[in-house]
Formats: sequence, C-alpha cells, structure tokens
Amino acid sequence: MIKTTVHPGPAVPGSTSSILEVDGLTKEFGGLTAVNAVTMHVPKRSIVSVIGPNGAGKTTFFNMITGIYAPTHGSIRLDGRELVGLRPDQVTEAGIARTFQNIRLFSSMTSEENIMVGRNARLKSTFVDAVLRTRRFHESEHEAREAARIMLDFVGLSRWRNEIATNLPYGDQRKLEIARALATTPQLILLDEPAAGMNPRETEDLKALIRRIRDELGVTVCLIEHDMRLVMTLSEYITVLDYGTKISEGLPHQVRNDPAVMEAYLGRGAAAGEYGKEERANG
Amino acid sequence: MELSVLLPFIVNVIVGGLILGFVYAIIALGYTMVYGVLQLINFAHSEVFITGAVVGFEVFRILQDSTMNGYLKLLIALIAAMLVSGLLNVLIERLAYRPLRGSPRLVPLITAIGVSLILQDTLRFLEGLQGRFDLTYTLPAGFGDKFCSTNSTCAPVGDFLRTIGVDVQLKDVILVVVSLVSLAVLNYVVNRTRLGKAIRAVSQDRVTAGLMGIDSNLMISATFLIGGALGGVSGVLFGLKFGTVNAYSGFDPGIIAFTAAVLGGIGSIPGAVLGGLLLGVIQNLIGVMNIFGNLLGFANLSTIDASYSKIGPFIVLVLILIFKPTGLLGKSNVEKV
Amino acid sequence: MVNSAASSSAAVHQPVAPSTTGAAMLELNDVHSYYDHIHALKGITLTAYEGEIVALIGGNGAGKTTTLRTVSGMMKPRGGTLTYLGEDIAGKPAHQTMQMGMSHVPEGRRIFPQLTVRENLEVGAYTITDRKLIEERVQEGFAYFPRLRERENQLGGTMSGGEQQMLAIARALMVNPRLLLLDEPSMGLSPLFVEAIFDIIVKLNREHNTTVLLVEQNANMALAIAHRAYVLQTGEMKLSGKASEIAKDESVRKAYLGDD
Amino acid sequence: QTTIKIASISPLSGGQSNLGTQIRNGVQLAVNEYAPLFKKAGFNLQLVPYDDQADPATGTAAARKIASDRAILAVVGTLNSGVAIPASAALAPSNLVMISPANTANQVTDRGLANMNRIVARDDSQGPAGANFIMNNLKAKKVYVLNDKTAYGEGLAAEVEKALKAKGVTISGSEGTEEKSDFSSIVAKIKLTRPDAIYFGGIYNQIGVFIKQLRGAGIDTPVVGGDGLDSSELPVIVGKAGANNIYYTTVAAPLEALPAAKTFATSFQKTFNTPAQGFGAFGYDAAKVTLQGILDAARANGGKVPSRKQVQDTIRKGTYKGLLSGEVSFNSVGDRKAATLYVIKVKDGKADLETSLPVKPPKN
Amino acid sequence: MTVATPPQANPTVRRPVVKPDRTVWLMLFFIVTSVLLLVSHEPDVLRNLGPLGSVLRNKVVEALVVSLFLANVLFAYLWKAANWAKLIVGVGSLLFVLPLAGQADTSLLDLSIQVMIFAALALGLNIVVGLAGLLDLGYVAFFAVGAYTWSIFASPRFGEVLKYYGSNPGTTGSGTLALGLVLTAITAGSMIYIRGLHGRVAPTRLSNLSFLLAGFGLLAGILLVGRSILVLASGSAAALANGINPGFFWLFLALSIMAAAIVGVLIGLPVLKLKGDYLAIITLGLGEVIRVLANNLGLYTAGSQGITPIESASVPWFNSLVGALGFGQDQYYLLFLYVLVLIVIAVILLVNVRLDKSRIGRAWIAIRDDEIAAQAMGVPLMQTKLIAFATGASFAGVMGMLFAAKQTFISPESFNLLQSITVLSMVVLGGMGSFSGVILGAAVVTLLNLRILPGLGEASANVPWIPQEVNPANFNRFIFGAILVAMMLLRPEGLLPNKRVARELHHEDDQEDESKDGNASGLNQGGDVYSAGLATIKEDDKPGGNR
Ligand SMILES: Nc1ncnc2c1ncn2[C@@H]1O[C@H](COP(=O)(O)OP(=O)(O)OP(=O)(O)O)[C@@H](O)[C@H]1O
Ligand SMILES: Nc1ncnc2c1ncn2[C@@H]1O[C@H](COP(=O)(O)OP(=O)(O)OP(=O)(O)O)[C@@H](O)[C@H]1O
Ligand SMILES: CC(C)C[C@H](N)C(=O)O
Ligand SMILES: [Mg+2]
Ligand SMILES: [Mg+2]
Repeated sequence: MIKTTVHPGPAVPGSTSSILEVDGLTKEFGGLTAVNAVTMHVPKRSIVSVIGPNGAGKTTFFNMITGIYAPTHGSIRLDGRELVGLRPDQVTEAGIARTFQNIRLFSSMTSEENIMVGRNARLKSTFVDAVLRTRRFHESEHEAREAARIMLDFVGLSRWRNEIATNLPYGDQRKLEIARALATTPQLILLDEPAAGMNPRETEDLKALIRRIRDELGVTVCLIEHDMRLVMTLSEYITVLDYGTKISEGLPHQVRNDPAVMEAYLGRGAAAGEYGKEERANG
Repeated sequence: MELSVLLPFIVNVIVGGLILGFVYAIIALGYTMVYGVLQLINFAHSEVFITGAVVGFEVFRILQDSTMNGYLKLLIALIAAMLVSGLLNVLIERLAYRPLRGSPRLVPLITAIGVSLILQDTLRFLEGLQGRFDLTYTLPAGFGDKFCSTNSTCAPVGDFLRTIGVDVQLKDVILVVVSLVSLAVLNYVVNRTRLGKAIRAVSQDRVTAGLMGIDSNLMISATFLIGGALGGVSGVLFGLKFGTVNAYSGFDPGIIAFTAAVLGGIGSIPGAVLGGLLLGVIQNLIGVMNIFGNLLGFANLSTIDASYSKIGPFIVLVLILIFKPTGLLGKSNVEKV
Repeated sequence: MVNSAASSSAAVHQPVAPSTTGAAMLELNDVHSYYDHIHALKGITLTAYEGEIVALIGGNGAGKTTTLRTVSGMMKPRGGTLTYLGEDIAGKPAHQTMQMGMSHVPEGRRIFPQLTVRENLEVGAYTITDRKLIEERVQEGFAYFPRLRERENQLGGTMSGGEQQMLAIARALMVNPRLLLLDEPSMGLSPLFVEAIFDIIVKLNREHNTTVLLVEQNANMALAIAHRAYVLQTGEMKLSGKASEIAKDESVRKAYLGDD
Repeated sequence: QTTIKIASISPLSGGQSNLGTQIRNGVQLAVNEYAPLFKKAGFNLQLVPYDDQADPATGTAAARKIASDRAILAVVGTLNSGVAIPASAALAPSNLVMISPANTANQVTDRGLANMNRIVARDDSQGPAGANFIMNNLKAKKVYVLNDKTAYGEGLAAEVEKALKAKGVTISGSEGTEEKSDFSSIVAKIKLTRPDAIYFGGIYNQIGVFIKQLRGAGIDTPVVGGDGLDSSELPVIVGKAGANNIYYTTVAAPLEALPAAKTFATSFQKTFNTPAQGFGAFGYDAAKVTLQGILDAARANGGKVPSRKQVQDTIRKGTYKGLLSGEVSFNSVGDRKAATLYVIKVKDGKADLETSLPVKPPKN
Repeated sequence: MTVATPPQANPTVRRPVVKPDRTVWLMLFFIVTSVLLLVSHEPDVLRNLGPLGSVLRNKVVEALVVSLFLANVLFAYLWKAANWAKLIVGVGSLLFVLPLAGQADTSLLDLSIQVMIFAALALGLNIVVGLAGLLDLGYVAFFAVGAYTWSIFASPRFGEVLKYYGSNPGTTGSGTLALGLVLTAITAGSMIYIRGLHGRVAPTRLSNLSFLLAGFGLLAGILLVGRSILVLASGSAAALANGINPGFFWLFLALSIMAAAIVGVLIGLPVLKLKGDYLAIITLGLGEVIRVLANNLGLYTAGSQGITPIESASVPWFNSLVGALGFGQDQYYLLFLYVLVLIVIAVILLVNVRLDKSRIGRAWIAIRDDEIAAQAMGVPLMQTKLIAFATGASFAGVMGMLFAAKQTFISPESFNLLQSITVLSMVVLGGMGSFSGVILGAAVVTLLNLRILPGLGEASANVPWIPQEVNPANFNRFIFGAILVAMMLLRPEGLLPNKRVARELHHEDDQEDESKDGNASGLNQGGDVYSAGLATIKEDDKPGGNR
C-alpha cells in the first residue's frame, strides 16, 4: 500500500501536542479500499471535523479508531499509546468515546440508565461488591447516578430522566447519545453526524453544546458532518476525505476554497459563503 | 485388514452418511425457511415432518392392495404429505405464532415447543385409536430391493456399485433424486422469483416490505406453506428410508437438521444442504471411529463408539462456528455501525 | 391562520402552479394517532392537491414522521378521517395503500440489509410485474445516483449512510408514484447530493405531476421548492399557507430556520 | 365399603408411552377382573395410573405422591429400571410395596429394599441365558454386542458380554447407541467384522429398525436380545421378509402357547382396542400378584383393610400360581424365585418357542 | 397567526397506581388456605367431614389447594399489606404450615423442594437469557455438573474410582504430583502475567498464542495433580466404599458452585462470541455433549446405570429437633433439604436482586439491547457474558447437588434437553427478566407437572364415562403444551412481567398488527430481547483486538 500523506505535522498552527495521531490508516473491504492511508493528527482541546462526500470512508475511519473495525494497515495513537488491536471497550477505557450515525441507544433503559452504562467503565465496584453491597458498591452507584444527573443537565435533558430512551424525540436522542458518551469521561469524543435530523435552530443549540463540551469539560471533539454551516463555524481544523483518501485539510477557510473540495464535495456556489441558506429561500 | 474389504467399508459409511445427509438437508430447509422469515426456531417442524411421514404411511397403506405403479403411489404419497404438512404449518402459524408478532422472540419459541408437544400427543393418539403406535411403511414391491440385485437387466451403474460393494438401494436413489429436485425448485423459487424476493424482503424488515406493497402476512403464510410442504416431502422420505416412524421420532432428527441449518448458515439454502450432508457423513464417520482406532492401534480412538455419533454434529458445529461464526455459507448480518 | 389553498406566486423552482381546483388527492381531517399511550397526532388536518409539493416542517418530535406513517398505513389513526383519491384509507395496511400508487421514503432509510442494491430496487418495484419496465426504472435510478450503479451488487446493509439514503429514494421512485411521501430525504447526504435530491423532487413534480408530501429539517430548501407548507408543533397543526409566505414568517424563521 | 386403591407407574406420554400404556392396561384388566372379588370382601377396588414419562425425577415425585395417599396399598411399576430404583426408594419408608412387571436391572433388588419385588428375571440371569444360547445353540465364536445406552439395555448387554468373555467367545464389537433411525454406520461395521451373532440389549422399536436395515444390507446374521424384544410389533417393524433369525429371552411364554393367555389377549384387545404385547401381560401378572396379595393380607387381617406393611410382607412371602408367566414367589430381596426363561425364535415373522430354561436369582 | 414556540415535549406522566391495602384479605387468605391444606392432608379429619371431605379428597381439588396455598407467598409479595402481615404469611407458610402439612404428606416436601430447585434454575437461566440476552438451550448441563460433583464423591462410586486407579497406577506416583503442581503453578502464573500485560499493551498474536499454550499447560497440570492424588489415595478405597464423609457436604456446596461456574466459563469461552440462535443451538448441543459424556464415562458416573445411593448431610441437632417435633425418621433428610434449599434460594434471590441493580446488571442489559453500543461504552463483551454464564451456571450447580442429595439416585436421563426447555419455559412464562416472575413461572410449571396434571389423571381414572385412552394421564404432554401455548397467547409478557421487558414489548420490531390497533409499536428497530441470530460485522472485519 502506498502511503500518501498529504499534510503531515501538527494540525492547528501553534498547537504542538496532539492527543490523537492517526498514521497511514487503511481499511479494505474485499476489493474496496474504504479508507486509504489516511493520516490525521488531532490537537488537544480542539474541535476538528472530518468531511467528505457520501461513502468517502468517514464512518469507517471512526469505526477503526474506536476498535469496531480492525484496520488493514496503519496506526492509531492516543496520547502516545497505540490503540490498534484493542477491543472497543478498551478503546473507550483508554479515553475515546463516540456516538453513532444511526442512533444506538439501549432501548429498554431510561435515559438515566443509558448514561449510567456509559459510566460503567469508570466505576470501581466489582461483582463481589455488588453481591455484598459493600461501601465501594454504594459509592460507585452514587457516582454513576451523579454522573447521569450531571450529564443530563449538561445536555439539557433532565426532564427526560426517567423516560425510555428510544421514546425521546430524534434530536434529543442524539443529545442523549452525546451525554452517554461523555459519561465515560473521555479525552476525545467522536461525533458521527450529530446534526442529522435537526433543523437549523436545533443545530445552533447543538453547536453551543459542542463548544461547551470542549470549553467546560476540556474534551477534544472530532466530528463528521454534512451541515457545512455547522462545520465551517465550529471547527478549528478540517480534514476532507474522498474515496477513502485525504484530499485536503486545513483551516475552514482554506478547505472551503480548495478547488478539489469544491469539486468533490461542496458543489457549485459553495465557496460563496454560507452554504445553503439564503440563496434558495431568497432565490 | 485388506484394502478390498476396507475400501467398500469406508465408501459405504460415506455413502450412507450422504444419504442420511439428504434427509437432514431437506428437513433443515423447513427450519431455515421459517427461521429466515420470523427468526423463529420452529420446534414444531419436527412434528410437521412426522405428520408428513404419517400421511405417507396412510397413503401407502390404503393403496397397499392396489395394482397401481409403485412410483405413482409414491407420487401420491408425496403430494398428500406436502399438502397436509404444508397446511398444518400454515395453520400453526395462524393460530400460534401470528398473534405473537411483536413479542420478544422467545415467546413464539415457547409456543413452538408447546405446539410440538401438542402435536406429538395428538399424532400418537390418532394412531393409537387404530391400535398403532410405531408406523411401519410397507413399500410397493421392489422399492426396498437392493439396487438391481435380483434382476438380470441391471443398469451398468448398479453393476459397478455392486462390484465395489456399495449398499445402495432403490429407495436411496429415489430419496436422493426427490431431494435434489425439491432443492432445485426451492432454490429457484427463493432466489429467482418475485415471490422469493418478497419473502426475503419480509424476512429482513416487515414494515418496510409493507411500504413496497408486499403483504407480509401473506408472504409469511407462503413461507410456512413451502416449509411445511418440504417437511411433508422429508417425512415421506424419512419413512421410506428408515421404515418406521412414531409420533416422537421427529425430535432427534429435527434437532440435528436444525444444527445442519445452523452449520450451513441459517437462512442459506445451499448452506442447509451442505450442512446436512456434512453432518450425515460426520455422524457416520464418528460412528465407525472405533474401527479406525482398532485398525490404527489408537486405544483412545477405539473408545469413541456409536454412542458418540449423536454429539458429533455439535462438536463439529462448535469447531466450525469458532472459525466461521455465521456458518459455512451464511451471510453475515451487515449492520452499518 | 393563513389557510389559502390557492398558490399564485411560485418559488424559483416551480414554473407551473398546480391546479388546486381539482379534487384533493390526499385529505387528512382531524387525525389522531398514538404510540401506545403517547398521543402523537392531536387532530391533524391537511390537504394535498394533485401535482403539489407540500412541505411539513416542525421541530423534533412534532409529529411529522407520524403524519407520514399514518398516511401510508404504517399506523392506523385512532380518530379523524383519511382520504386518498376519494377513498377512505384509514386503517388500510401499508401494502394496500402502496398498491394505490403511494410511495414512502421512511425515516431512517430502512434499506433491506441483506439484499443487494439491485435487489433492493427490484423489491421496490414489487407491485410492477413487467420485467422490462422494472429494468428501465432500475437504470433510471442508477442515472440519478451513479454511486448505486457502481455498487450494484453490494449488500444494502454495508452501504454508507448517505449511500443508503440514495438507495432509499431510488427504491421509492421505482413505481413512479402518484403520491410520494418523503421523510427527511436529505438526511446524511453531502451538500452536492442534497441539491441533487431537491432537483429530482422538482423534476418528478414537474414532469410526472407527482404529488409530494415532504418532511424536511432543511426547512429553507424545502420551503423553496414547496407550493404550500404546514407547520407542526407537538402533534398539532400550528400554521399553514403558501410556502413562500411561511418562509417569511418571523416566528417560523426564529423557531425552525435558525435565524436569531 | 372402603376403597382400596392400587397405583401404577409407567410412562403414559412421551416416547415410551406405548409400552407404558401396555402395562397400565394390563393392570387395569387385572383390576377389572378382581373388582368383584374385592367387592365380595367388602372393598371398592380402584386403579390410579401415574405417568412417569420415563423420567426418574417425575417417577420419584409420583412415588412420593402415591405414598401420601393412604388408600393406596400397592404399586405396580415401573417400565424403566432407571425410574424403579429411585421410585422404590421413595416408597420404602412408608412400606408401600412395589411389584415390577418389567425392571430387570440387577440394582433394582440388589439394594435389598423390603418393598421392591419383581416378576421378571434379572439381567444377570437373562444375560448368561442369552450368552449360553448364543454359544450352544447358535455356535457363535464371534459376537457383536450392542446396547441402547439405557440402564436396562446397557446393563443387560454388559451381563451378556461378561458371560461370553468368560467362555472365551470373541467380542468383535461392543457399543451403545441412542440412534433410533439410522444404523448405517453400525451395519457397515458389522459387515466389516463379520460376527457370527449379534446381541442387542434394548427395546424392540429400536432393534426392529436396526434389524430391518441389517437385513436390507444383506446380512443374515442372527440377532439376539432380551425381554425388550418381546413384542408382537417386532416382526411388523422388521418386515416379514427380514424377520428371520431373531431370538430373544423372556420370562413369559409366548401368548399363543397358553390358553389363559389367549383369553387375556382377546379381552385386552376388546377393552383397549390394541393388541396385547409382552409388557401388557407382565403388567397383568404383576397386578394379579399384587391384588391377590392384598386379598390375602386382608383375610389375614380379619377381613379389614390391611396395613401397607402387612401387604408388603404378605406379598414377599406369598406364592402365586396360574399366571401367564407361571408361578411367582419371591426371595428375600424380592427377586422371583424360580422363573423360566423362554428363548423365542422369530421366523418368517412368527414368534415360536425355541427352548426354555429355568433360572434362579443369585440369592435365595 | 399564532407563533410557534420551540416544542416542549412533556415526558409522559405516570400516575402512581394507588393499591388498596389488603392486609386483611391477605391474612384471611392465608388462614383459609392453610386450614384447607392441613385439613386436606389429614385423612382422619377428612373422614369426619362427610361430603366436604370427599370433595377435598378429590385429586384435582387437592392440587388446587396446594397451588392456592403456595399462592399465599405470591400475594404476600404482590399485595399491598402491612409488613407484619407479609412477614407472618411468608414465614408462616414456608416455615410452619408447609412443613406441618409435609409431616402428614411427605410428597409436599418433595414438591416444595422441587419447586425451589426449579425456581433457582429459572433464576439462573434468567440471568443468562432474560438479562444478558444469551439464549442457552443447554442449561441443564450445569445442573448435571453440580449433581455429579457431589454424587461421585458421596456414593460408592468414589471407592470404585479409587480402586480403579489403585489397580491402574501407570507411572503415576508422588513425582507426578510434584511435577503437576509445578506445572500448574508456572502456567497459572504466566497466564496471570500475560493478562496483566494485556491490560497495558495491545495483545499480539504471540502473546495470545502463549496465553493459549499456558492454558493447555494449566489443564495438563491440573489433570496430573488430580490423577496422582487419586492414585496416592487409592489405598483408602475400601474405607471409602460408601463415599466420603457426609460432613464434606458443606465443602461440596461450595465446590459444586465452582465446578459449575468453571464449566460455564469453559463452555462459554469458545461460544459466547456467537450471536442469538447460533449460540442457542450450540448450547443445546453442548448440553447434550455433557449428558452423553455422563452416559459414557462409566468409571466416574456409572453411565446409564446411574449413581446410587447418594449421601446427604446429616445434622444431628436438626434431626433431634425435628424428631422432637414429631417428624418421622424417614422425613429428616427431606425436611433438612427443604430448609437448606429454602436458604439457598433466598441467597440466590438476594444475589440476583443485588446484581440486577448494579454495574454488572446494567452491563448485561446493555449488551442485550445493543452489543456494539455497549462495547463502545466500555462494556467488555466477553467478560460480561462469561460472568453471566458462570453466575447462571453456579446457581444450577448448587441446586444440582441438592437435587442429587434429595433423589439419592441420579442418571444421565435426568439431564436431557427437555429439562432445559422446561426451565426456559418457566422463565418466559413467568416473565423474562423479572425475578418474582420467573419464580412464579417455576412454581406454576412444576405444580402443573407434578401435581395438577397427575391430579387430573388420577381424578379421572375411575370416572366410568372417561375411557382409558383419553385419560388425561395419557396426555400430559398435550395438556402441558396447550397450557404453554395458551399462556403465551394470553400473556406474552409473562405472568409477572418485568417492567423493562413489558415496556420493550411495546417497542418491539413488531411490524404487524399495529395498523389494526392504531399503534405503531413496531417502528423502532432493534432492542430485541436477545440479540439477532446474525453477526453484526463481516467476518473479515473482526472487531479490533483479540479476545
Ligand atoms: N462492511 C462493508 N463492506 C463493504 N463495503 C463497505 C462496508 N462498510 C462500508 N463500506 C463501503 O465503504 C465506503 C465508506 O463507507 P463509510 O460508511 O465510511 O462512508 P461515510 O464517509 O461515512 O459516508 P456517509 O457520509 O454517507 O455516511 C462506502 O462506499 C461503503 O459502501
Ligand atoms: N416508535 C415510537 N414509540 C413511541 N413514541 C414515539 C415513536 N416514534 C415517535 N414517538 C413520539 O411521537 C412524537 C412524534 O414523533 P415523530 O417521530 O412523528 O416526530 P418528528 O416530527 O418526525 O420528529 P423528528 O424531527 O425528530 O423526526 C414524539 O413525541 C416522539 O417521541
Ligand atoms: C424392556 C424395558 C422396557 C424394561 C427393562 N427390562 C428395564 O428394566 O428397564
Ligand atoms: Mg457515515
Ligand atoms: Mg421524524
């Protein structure tokens, strides 16, 4: 496999330490190379985006980072620690949390319980503790419940606390997934199309939420989105994939004006400014 | 031991296993069809196919004294068994499974077990009324004969088989032919026809199939009809091959056949056939393991006798599934994460 | 409440104003729908005339999806009347309404994961028996979304989110429906394809006179191509009118279009 | 009028219900026959049938239940030795006598329970009898021994094998199988090893299918079995053509040979609309022993209802004549003192007496 | 034009259902059923009751009385009543009335033990199936393991085994013991080391291989140790002709739990990767494998002949106590087992409840709902499933041992597939995931099989107009099957459904009749009670990491 590294080096000018370093990551499905030697470094406490046309390999890229797919080649390091070969739960324990493109909440649990599961990995109590109801058990339970309360508050879903998760409106389910992921106290959170199914107004709220995740919780955010308004205003750095290959990366305005990106992804008129809004409505 | 004795022995064991395998395969298809569309292990299928065997028995008994051609009798038996088993299967689905659409899947599983128990006692009762319990097939003359052993006008194939000492009987040939024909027909229906595609769509997502204009209840009924009819065929073949059935004799082969379906990959028609054949052969090979143990001088192998042949399939299944978690020819569920 | 049925001023993409004097194709009158005990539709009244694009907008959980599901027969309304082509279809199961010329792109795509792309399309044409016609339509779908042609034999379940969305739309178009129900067709699609989808909707509407009931979060674009629009909120119809007027409405802009 | 009940335990549903029902029916016939006698003695006689589903746990539960019903004075059962062993243990504390019409395993009486009796031979006499027949009459030098992996079949086959080995006969194969339909691998092995005779410890519906396939493969080797083969169904299953060269040991003379048996067979057929088989006759005999014992005990008790202990002791001590299987009396552990083992030969689908030999249990 | 404000969906308000206080009813019911139970088992009293006596003597009535009496406990649990009343009813019925009735009718004790054994099995299987969503059709295997663990040692079998090793020592001696111990220590040590290593760095093929190798080494070491101990101890074969000292009973209570748990892990390791019905059929097969092994390893298990007699613990003070209370000598051990089983099931229930509301319980439900999401939330799949398997197995193991002690005879026939299926039906019938439900399910099915059906057969046996052929005794399976079907059709969520499952039932992939009842319950995908029979990810894209 030829490694085509487009823009190596630190991502955002000025920031030096990367929390996630992905190098030459490749995934082949039979004859199809879904992700092709992608290199990407995510600076600590940044908000970065991965964009690209449908089927470009973005979700697959996330799936490899979180251990759901084993990469064909390449390495993934979180804070210097190699992640390739770890199971998904180990990756989570190492500090990466994620949401899914198709929402995957635990359908028989309430919102609160969903988040408590997210907290599981961080709890100290064991099987024996649970049976004997030791102090450690009670502390753990308290911690989990507390985490759920805080996270529900954080994403603004407190009123849904005891509702079955899958009964929530779509947009709220997305937020709940984020809360659940945050409950694992990650260093890095991967969001796969968090704004899908949200109207522009809700997307605005989401944008604020993502900023707070970084600012208040100090969690690095990496997201996949097709909503360019969100991507361009939120991300500090953008990587663009097409047919599995990185075709561009850089600051939002750089990427937006990159002809390769326009050609492959944004389409006509995209460079003009904010995408999709006025041009049509005002027509 | 000389090769001239050993070779036919091995060949016979394998051929016997293959024939057994065809029986399993065609039973397995009944499970696979229903499993495919409802994700339900239809425990009642073993009784559905035994019902077919019972119908076949009755047809042969009624036609015992008629001078009708033996093949015609067989055809009548097959058709009658297909009809009865097929309709029985549809009826079971209507009464016992359909009201439970949407329940957790274990719920219809338990009803399936319940239906299976009901049918066992019912069959036994019905036959018991006539003073019968074990039903012994009396086949049309010539059916059970050795492959052209008495007749001087032997087909060359028969001669050949005889010289190498293979015990194939006419009914075995019939069994294989009928199985192959049913398999081919089924494969065509499921993969090539509009009906087949609709059934597959229903099996994957009933609601969305509805959005395509497909009546999912109708398709499920059709599936049960086809599965039951296959059960009927397998029942008659089972009776033909082994001679005797009773109300309870479906259970064991039913389990093995379902294992075959799983081994081949649930939902896959060629998989079920492959699984059935494989298990038939393996069962027979394990059954003769002690002979090889004796010949080769492995004491440990010699203790593996016929009583292990029952669990052979499961051990093979474990070994294979460890390496191919979705069976030999099973398609993995490709859920996009 | 604005409730003008007539539509005179057309948006950019719609050269021909549909006739609204003809009979309504779809009429919902005070429809109520439930999920168990959740009262999701609390008396929805809505009309779609032949050849119209009607947009349904509203926030999360407003009941847009539920409305489409009720129309297509995926769920049965517990109250109100539901007429399609002059026939009462309340309680008719989906497979029957589909045979009456409807087509529904459901929320969440719902591709058949174990069927190939081509088989997915063929199943979409279940109500058609003419093999030649089916093949024609498959090619049409491929023309709309070349990616599908590339992946003709890939299993539906392994396609990417956006690719599945394309497939779901192409599948719904296989029958050349009279009434097309679209539930967030642009979801998960890249900007290029979002445009393509809207172009296709307009084209169908223009060339085949297809009536479209369109649910979109991308309300700006939806209102741009729709003739009329309804605004839903927590299961109730809050507003209805010409799309262009709705698009200008201050409260709507604030609540759904993200203007501050 | 006081009610006296006897109970039967046998599998009435499930795969062995055919045999279990035979036992129950045999008992019922005896009860019908004895009801007038009991009436005369001032008792109302009833049978309560229990289903053990051939499962030891179910059988034990049934036994405990029976023990709690004080009107029940005796039990006839069971079909399977595996059920008889725990069931009799559960009945023992309440001195409830049990007469087995079918259980041949040694352990059934070897435990020395006061309440457990049987009217059938033990496997350690049935086994050697079969073995002797194989050596002396069939003159076999090489024998293939099979069993059905149940307590009965495996125990019997082990006895046969022991006896054969002791006499220096070669055992060319010895194995068990639970298979009920497909015997092709075993048939192939037999074809390969060419034994002079085959012994199969098991029950007719399995062995019958085996013999059918054996004959179908062109092997005419004699097949020998135990009381499990004693059924009129056997030749039907094997089929007329192949039903040759089959022998089995049993304690009941062939039904046709006895005038009493003829009456029994007709009334059985008339009452239950199915032909009587060996176990029906055994059930009938066991019930007759039981009922006669109760009557005797009642007489000894001055015409009053006897206690269970009295019934238990009376039966162990008594001698009963005129049964289908001859005279019955028990030794100290409840084995039938002197039984005749008949060797039956099936030829052209007809069962005929081949030889008979007297057998005695090890203790006396 | 009304202005739309951002939607404010309200969570559905759940009105708390006010249950009426039923203390009086509960006590009344308790007294009436207790009296009925006691009276119906006192023949002397019955005789004096005239027609009422003969009604009570009817076997169906009797079975009903027993069932109603047991329902006391259920009502004490379900009804709202004063706590003292619940306590009186619970303790009173289980510790006083039932043993008292058992004195007159020992079969009641047997029945109650059987009910509790099955209840424990159902609770164990409930963890595996109901909580963790792993369909296990071979559950009875663990029951067998527990039963045999005790039976082999507490019966003449042990002497036989020792005798065998005494006469076939091979080259085994004390040297072998030393070798075995060293091998065990080394391999166990390295396994622990490698595991620790895997916690820190990603496993490589080499490290996995060495782990596997060490595993085999460990197995060999343990076998060597076991063998040499047997050979060395063979001298005392004669002394142990009737099995080990029953005093070891208590030790074996722990050992049977461990043995079953270990077998659970061993079976689980290779197969728990599989999903849904693949797992179901494999566990079914492995259950059969264990039964066939028991049938074939004649030296240890006596094969089809079965092991008998099996000892039970004998506690002198308990015996003298119950002796003083007027129980017969032959009832001592049953009564002892009754009390013991009662304690064990109480412990099991406690463990269940505690696990359910804990980290591990949530993890089980999470993997049942969505394996991938659970894993992404940091739930280790294999480990969590293995714990479920081992926990479930250990319940079966301990009850297997008590079962063996109660029966005094066990043979492989008692551990067939039908038993596994019966336990499964108890779980589903009672209400998957609900503890009170599965206990009720166990009680109902056991009562049906051991009381009500036989009672029907008995009651109708001497009714002249019912011919023998259609005597219900001949239709035990039919009736049982019909009841299963009927109950499932009437109450698919189970008798006492778990709230969680009941909720889910209404969000199932039920794509069917919602159009009929105006209820699109089926539109949510996923969330099945056990994971679909299909692997989630293509084989060639194994999840990262090696298990
Ligand atoms: N299991 C698989 N087998 C075969 N092909 C696959 C598989 N998973 C993904 N692909 C293909 O790999 C490519 C990348 O898919 P991926 O889901 O990563 O795209 P994506 O960038 O997330 O697209 P979208 O924006 O549409 O979600 C797609 O063309 C898809 O069809
Ligand atoms: N399958 C379901 N089970 C229970 N409640 C549901 C279900 N689907 C939707 N609901 C509820 O019904 C109401 C209407 O939901 P609907 O999906 O129709 O909204 P929507 O307008 O399509 O929202 P979105 O923009 O999020 O798709 C919401 O309160 C939602 O929580
Ligand atoms: C022949 C069998 C049905 C009974 C056998 N004699 C036994 O003891 O179990
Ligand atoms: Mg994606
Ligand atoms: Mg929606």
